[in-house]
Amino acid sequence: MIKILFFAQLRERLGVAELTQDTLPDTIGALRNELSQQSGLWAELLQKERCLAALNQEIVADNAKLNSGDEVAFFPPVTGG
Amino acid sequence: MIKILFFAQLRERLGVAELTQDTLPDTIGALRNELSQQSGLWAELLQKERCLAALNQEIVADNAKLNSGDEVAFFPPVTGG
Amino acid sequence: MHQDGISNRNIQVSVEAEDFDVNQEYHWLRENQMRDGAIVTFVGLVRDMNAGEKVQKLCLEHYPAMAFASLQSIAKQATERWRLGKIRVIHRFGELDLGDQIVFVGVTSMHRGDAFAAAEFIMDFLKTNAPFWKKEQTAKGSRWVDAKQSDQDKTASWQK
Amino acid sequence: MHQDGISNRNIQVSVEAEDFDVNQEYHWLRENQMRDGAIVTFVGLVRDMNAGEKVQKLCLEHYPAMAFASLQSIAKQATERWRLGKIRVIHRFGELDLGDQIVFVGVTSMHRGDAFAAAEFIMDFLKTNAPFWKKEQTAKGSRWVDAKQSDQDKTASWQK
Repeated sequence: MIKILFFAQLRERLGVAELTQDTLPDTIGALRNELSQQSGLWAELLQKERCLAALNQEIVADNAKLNSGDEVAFFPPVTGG
Repeated sequence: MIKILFFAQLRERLGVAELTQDTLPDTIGALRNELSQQSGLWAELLQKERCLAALNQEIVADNAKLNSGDEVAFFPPVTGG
Repeated sequence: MHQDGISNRNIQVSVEAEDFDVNQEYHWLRENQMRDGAIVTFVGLVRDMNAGEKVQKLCLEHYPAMAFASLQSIAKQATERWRLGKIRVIHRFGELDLGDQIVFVGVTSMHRGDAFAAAEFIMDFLKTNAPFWKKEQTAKGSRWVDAKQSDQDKTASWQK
Repeated sequence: MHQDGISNRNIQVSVEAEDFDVNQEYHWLRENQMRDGAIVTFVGLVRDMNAGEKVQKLCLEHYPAMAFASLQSIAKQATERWRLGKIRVIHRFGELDLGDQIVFVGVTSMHRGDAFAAAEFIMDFLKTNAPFWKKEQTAKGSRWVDAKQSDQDKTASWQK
């Protein structure tokens, strides 16, 4: 099982802040592809160019491996400070 | 007439903080040479390499021209901040 | 790269809704240390204009579990590059008004160059790596702030 | 080079024996302006060690007529290089104890990079151009502090 979080524009436009899923894709990239198949909107918002991914609270590249119990987050480029 | 000020090590080792003189050398460099003739100590302390000169409160090079009424200051490299 | 023996007690990070008091933070940076002659602080405030629009309010969303860890990690990276004494990082979240304080970074060092570099490094990495997102309220409604390429470039320039 | 319309009211320079209050200076930098989102401050303190000797006290001599003009001129040069809002520079003179505040530089700007650069520029030029001289008291007696080549190099690096 993995937990998936969404923030900012992603959270608002997808209408979901958090979801859990039982299937376990190999990598962040595989998870991104899987989620993108839900609709054109998901595909658009999860594009690698405009959507960062964090694995267990650390920004990672798409080849990062997933394990059961992981917390994944998708979000747009950050704008704090 | 010009006013000449000395600061920090120069003031302490020369034993003089301020003097006025009526003769008017052409330039800061000429004044430096003139003063240096007073003694070996003056010559040592006024060496261009270790003694900055300010003319009317602005650091200048030795070719700066002197005029009557000017305030000249000689001091070691600054160490504030 | 400088490996410093800076203790965890000397790196303080906070992620909070409440406002902070610069005076109190400055006193913490100054107290109980006689070694560091240089203290650099940065404060970021809510500006009245952004991208040509008058801003009325700001809402800062964050990823709580990651925000603290991310700021802590950035501060630690700074201690690996420069010899620092104390580091203080505060980032607020939630609703903010015009002129409100958003972020504080304070760094002490024996050398002013190190203190300046470390404070700017922390801000630059915070801007591109810490999970905070600004939503501005303007007369035309609210909008998410766009990330700036110039911020990406600044972070990249430290990696040269 | 940026030619800025910064008014004289927004450049405040002081040369004084009295201690300063960082909180008060920070509030002046922050008040009556909504444009500048970045405030960088630097404070220099009397350190306990210098050139391998334990320092007990410091005496700062200065050239009164020139010190103020010199700091004012350095601040003005900063406004010609970066777009700044407010600048505050304070330099103390006279007898100082261990840990005492010596110098304050505060700068506001719309952009953090400009605020950091301007504050560091002002400190670097102050270090090599403002007429102040430190005399340290140590267990072995008192001695004038030597100027550092690294400070000369820093100032020179801005002129590239």
